[in-house]
Amino acid sequence: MGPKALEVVIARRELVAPEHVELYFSHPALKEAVPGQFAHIATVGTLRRPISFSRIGEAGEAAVLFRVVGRGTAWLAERREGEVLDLLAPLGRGYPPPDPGRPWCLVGGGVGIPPLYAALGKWGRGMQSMATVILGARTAAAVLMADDFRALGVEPTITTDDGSLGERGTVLGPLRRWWQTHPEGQVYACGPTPMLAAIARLKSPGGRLYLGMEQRMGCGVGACLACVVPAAGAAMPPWRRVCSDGPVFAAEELRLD
Amino acid sequence: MGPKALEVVIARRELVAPEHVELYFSHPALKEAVPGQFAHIATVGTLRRPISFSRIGEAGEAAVLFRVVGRGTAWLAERREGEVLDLLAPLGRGYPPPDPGRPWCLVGGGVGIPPLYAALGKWGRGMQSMATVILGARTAAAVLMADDFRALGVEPTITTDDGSLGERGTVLGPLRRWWQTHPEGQVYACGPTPMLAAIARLKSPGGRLYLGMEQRMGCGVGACLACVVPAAGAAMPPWRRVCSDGPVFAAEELRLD
Amino acid sequence: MAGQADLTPAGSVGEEPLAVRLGGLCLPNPIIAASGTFGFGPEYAPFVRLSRLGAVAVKGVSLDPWPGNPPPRVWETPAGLLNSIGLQNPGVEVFCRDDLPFLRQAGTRVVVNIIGKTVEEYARVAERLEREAGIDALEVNISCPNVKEGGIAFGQDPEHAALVTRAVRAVTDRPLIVKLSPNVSDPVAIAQAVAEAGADILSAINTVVGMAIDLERLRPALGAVTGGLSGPAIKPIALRIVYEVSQAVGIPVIGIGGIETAEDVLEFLVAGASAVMVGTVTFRHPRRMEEIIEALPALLRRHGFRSVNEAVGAAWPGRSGGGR
Amino acid sequence: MAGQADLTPAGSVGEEPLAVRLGGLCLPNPIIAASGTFGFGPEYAPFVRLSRLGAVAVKGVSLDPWPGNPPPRVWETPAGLLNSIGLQNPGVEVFCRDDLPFLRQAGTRVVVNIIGKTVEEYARVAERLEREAGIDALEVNISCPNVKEGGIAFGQDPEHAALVTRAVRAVTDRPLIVKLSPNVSDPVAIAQAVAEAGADILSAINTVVGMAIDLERLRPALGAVTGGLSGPAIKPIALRIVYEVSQAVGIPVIGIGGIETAEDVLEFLVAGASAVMVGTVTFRHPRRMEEIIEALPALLRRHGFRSVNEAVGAAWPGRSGGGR
Ligand SMILES: Cc1cc2nc3c(=O)[nH]c(=O)nc-3n(C[C@H](O)[C@H](O)[C@H](O)COP(=O)(O)OP(=O)(O)OC[C@H]3O[C@@H](n4cnc5c(N)ncnc54)[C@H](O)[C@@H]3O)c2cc1C
Ligand SMILES: Cc1cc2nc3c(=O)[nH]c(=O)nc-3n(C[C@H](O)[C@H](O)[C@H](O)COP(=O)(O)OP(=O)(O)OC[C@H]3O[C@@H](n4cnc5c(N)ncnc54)[C@H](O)[C@@H]3O)c2cc1C
Ligand SMILES: Cc1cc2nc3c(=O)[nH]c(=O)nc-3n(C[C@H](O)[C@H](O)[C@H](O)COP(=O)(O)O)c2cc1C
Ligand SMILES: Cc1cc2nc3c(=O)[nH]c(=O)nc-3n(C[C@H](O)[C@H](O)[C@H](O)COP(=O)(O)O)c2cc1C
Ligand code: FES
Ligand code: FES
Repeated sequence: MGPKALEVVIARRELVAPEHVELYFSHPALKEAVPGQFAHIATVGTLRRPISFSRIGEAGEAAVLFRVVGRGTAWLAERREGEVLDLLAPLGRGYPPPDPGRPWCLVGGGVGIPPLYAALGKWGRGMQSMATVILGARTAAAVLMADDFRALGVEPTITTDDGSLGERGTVLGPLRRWWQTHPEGQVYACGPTPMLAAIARLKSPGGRLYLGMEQRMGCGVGACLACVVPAAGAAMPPWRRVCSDGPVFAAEELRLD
Repeated sequence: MGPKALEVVIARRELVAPEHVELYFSHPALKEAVPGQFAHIATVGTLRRPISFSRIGEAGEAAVLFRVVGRGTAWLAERREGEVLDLLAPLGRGYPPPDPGRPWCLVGGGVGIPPLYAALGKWGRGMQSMATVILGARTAAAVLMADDFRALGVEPTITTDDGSLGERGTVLGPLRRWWQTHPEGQVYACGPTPMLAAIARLKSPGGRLYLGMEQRMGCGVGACLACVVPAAGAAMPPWRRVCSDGPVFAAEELRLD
Repeated sequence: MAGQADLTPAGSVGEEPLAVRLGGLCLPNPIIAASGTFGFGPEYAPFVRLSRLGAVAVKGVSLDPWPGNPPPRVWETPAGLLNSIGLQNPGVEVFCRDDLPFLRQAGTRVVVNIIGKTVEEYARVAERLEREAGIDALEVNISCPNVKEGGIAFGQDPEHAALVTRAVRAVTDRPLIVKLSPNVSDPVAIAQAVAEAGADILSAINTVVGMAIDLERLRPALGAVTGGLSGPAIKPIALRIVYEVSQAVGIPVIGIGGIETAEDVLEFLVAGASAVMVGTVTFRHPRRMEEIIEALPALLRRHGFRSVNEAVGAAWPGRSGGGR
Repeated sequence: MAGQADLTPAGSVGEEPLAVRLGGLCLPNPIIAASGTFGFGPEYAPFVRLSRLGAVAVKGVSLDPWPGNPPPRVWETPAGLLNSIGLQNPGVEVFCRDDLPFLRQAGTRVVVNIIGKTVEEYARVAERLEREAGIDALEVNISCPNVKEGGIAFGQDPEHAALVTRAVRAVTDRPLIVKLSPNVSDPVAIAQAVAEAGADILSAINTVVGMAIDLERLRPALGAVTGGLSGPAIKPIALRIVYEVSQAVGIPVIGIGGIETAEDVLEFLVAGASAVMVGTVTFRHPRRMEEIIEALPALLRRHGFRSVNEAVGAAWPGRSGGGR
């Protein structure tokens, strides 16, 4: 079916953490959305705002979970149940379905966590063994969706920069240990670009690594070439578009230095 | 006391005619407002919107009555009781107090009517004889404040372009007749500039004529020189500012062709 | 006003109120997707019926692939957008192989925007395109730096602009649009030079040079430091250039800059544009161009015009100001 | 960056975080009311404490009275304002008699903006002002048409701009500000010419030429057809010119264009401005300049700067990006 211009009605609004809001809605066109794909949402200003799906249901139920960082997300956080959102969705290339036989690890930082939850929600039951989930945040209050992961039967490993919850430090510690014991494992990561670059440096040669990238966007549909990140190899032009080649890339596709 | 930056709370909102809204508020600084003065109101966009006072009470009660013509007045028309308006007020030079001994005629067209009502409200009782009021509009539904004038004891003469109420035609017919019988009379007029120019051409030599002018404004306080209208005589620069030299001018001050 | 007669095809009035003819370029309506904001066509196909548009102007195409600038490449500004894409494109060869086939079958009119760093490069891109069917017009983007002459943009100097125009004119008979830069002291001088050098049509304006500061990083917000400003913020700048240029030259002008509504389109038409290009608003409202096309006939009638052609230049001195 | 040393008076840091010295012009804070938007001072006195402002730049003053343009003279645009006041003013003689006395006792710093249609007129206005006390700087507005040279604005050509600057420099020792026009192909060339000709300070930018259409009348909205665009719409254009000019010349630059908040001010400072002028926003928010002055110290601290001077040029290449 592909992406569409959608008007969806907000069915539920939840303040999930200080400055973090989750909005629920549904639309038949979202039935085929893939975890890692995003909605490009009209808020205020010249440009839409890209937000990944935090939940994807089989009947087109979906949600977005976002942090208030500026004008657009502030406007979005003020929307109430019953109001209409104007989306282009589902956009981009999401995560590939995981290989059911390989150990699976989901590593998320901050607002990179929600798409990983969507991935576990969709594919978790089909895996031969339980996935490992590593969630990082600056501080305890910003650890997102831990209970949601628990409801799927996974106890997430939590790290916080200030040690206020879980292990003090970043997701890199637990991930390094996981990769030592699962060198052939598949890792789905999402979070700030420096975190993803560090994760890519840890990758074991036999493992697989998929990264959910962020970049400032214009169109969101591949037309304007705003949202580029450096491509690996000698491609010319030397870029990939986050909105349409990504946001999810195999680590090998990118130059992450 | 002079003009001030004011925040006033809307005490009452009334739809007085299709597309015409009157907002009531009060503030001690408005006690000394003079009919013909205006408030420069922050709405949407880069500039404030100038609106004359339609009512001025002794304790600072005031109102503005406006027609919805664009973005700013549309926004203003949506305000509700209890909301706050941001005004610069009272601004400009209003009508002079009428000479109590001279016959007095108030001639208004469209949204030029409200400031004349304010004038009659303030000075009507002090006059030796009842004022004459002539109200013009395109059509019956746009005749403003006729009942308010009646409540002050004056039956207004009404003209409509389409003849749907009162005399068919413009205010010029009744005014010409009035001036024939009251050559020394004083006329306070307000309305579209072409109407005011036509009224000025009717003026009897012995009469007095004060005109409430409109012009696109920037600052509203005399600083930017946006709001000029042509001055009579050989003044250089050859203009008067509507916001601060006016909006009310003696007809002799202006070149109205 | 010499060009005015050209713009009114006999018998068009009343029959096809939206149809326009710009020199040799005939369009079913005056709404063209602006270069660089609509990719090569397929990207917006899920949202827009391409065949409904007057035309599609593709992203600028150069002889060899261009890398463009480092990200971030866009930044929101008040009523506007800064971009520093830097004319990234895969080169004319890949364009002809990978992108033209889609456009040819999309049922729309195709304007190919061409770029170069030397006069020869522009000409060679145009030459290469001569071998391809399904191209309705070329649009020469003269906002590129002239590497042979110290990097000053071709579009900032009448002589350089004329050189590029003549070189492309020499290799093509297709309708030739030259796109003017607003970043000049005297846009009319450039327009006249380009018209004399053989342009059939002008388009105006390209983006206005600007920059933004990212206060979080205390650095220029864009990877390339400066960028081009587009969107409603520049509409007054564009209207003035269209108004002045369209009166000064005898060829049609396509108006561009901050168009978001059918009313904006009418403003450009009465200022002297014979058609318009619509860019930045598409990012927020992909369907807006179609909505404008739907709204335009009634809006024209409300202002007393029986056709787009009648509205062109209605605000010029000496014109009646329309059919009312 | 040669000018940078000049801008940091020894010992000022930490004592008066907002104080700035621009060449010989010392201001308690960097917020100056922009010429033409603040009249001659008394108009906004009911709303603003003039003594709190860094300075007040008065409306442009010419040798003889100028009539200005026919109304309408202003028109709202997206995030902006078009004006075509046309430099109406009563002439320098009336200014000295009627307006200067108020300004002298208002407790603020006074910048007199001067205009002329010939080089001699500029010089004669400056000469006349030499006889008056209570003027802290002259600001030469070079956006006026040079009537002797076919009406092209002085500010659009480096040589003309330098001529005016030299002529005014010859008759005054007061701090001399030259105000740059954005309507040029190469603002840096004008800035360098003017700096060499003896300007102490540059201010940038004046308004951007634009126009609007009044769809009700199907006519140009402004009486003078074209006008100058100001407000947030032009902020990106102004930032780019300030960033480029401030690095290219060794004298301080005053940033102007679309400033509405303390954050906007900081953007101009880190782009290279040593002070700013605030214009259009005053029409809507007369107290905004004072609010900015109140907000600035905390904002500077939040971004790691101990003073305005420390922030100047922090976003230039090679600078650390501030005190953080
Ligand atoms: C593919 C993708 C998925 C995302 N998913 C999520 C999510 O699930 N939850 C969440 O909280 N955030 C997510 N983000 C980040 C989110 O898009 C920004 O936080 C948001 O756009 C900020 O908008 P604003 O108006 O509040 O901020 P402002 O800073 O005022 O925005 C100004 C401009 O910058 C852009 N911008 C600002 N920050 C970012 C950013 N980090 N990435 C891209 N553009 C940015 C805005 O879109 C806007 O165009 C995602 C970004 C991308 C690219
Ligand atoms: C001294 C004075 C007193 C006025 N008193 C009244 C009144 O009592 N009731 C009333 O309904 N109207 C009055 N007006 C007219 C009123 O100011 C405009 O209708 C209003 O500004 C329109 O704003 P808008 O945003 O809705 O329209 P838009 O057309 O969207 O406004 C765009 C811009 O044009 C300006 N503008 C538009 N029309 C006018 C106009 N007629 N006069 C001046 N500026 C205009 C607006 O202020 C704004 O800056 C008065 C005007 C003046 C100058
Ligand atoms: C992201 C982006 C990319 C652009 N790329 C090009 C281009 O490749 N060639 C070109 O001639 N113009 C390009 N432009 C300019 C637009 O075609 C148009 O002239 C400008 O954006 C003004 O129109 P608007 O305000 O409707 O966007 C680009 C504009 C934007 C916003
Ligand atoms: C109504 C108006 C009148 C102006 N008059 C003058 C003037 O006389 N001299 C001058 O140098 N600049 C004049 N300007 C330009 C401003 O000083 C300033 O450079 C410009 O408006 C950009 O700043 P802003 O966006 O903060 O308004 C005027 C601007 C406006 C809006
Ligand atoms: S945002 Fe336009 S190509 Fe990705
Ligand atoms: S509106 Fe500024 S002087 Fe009247």
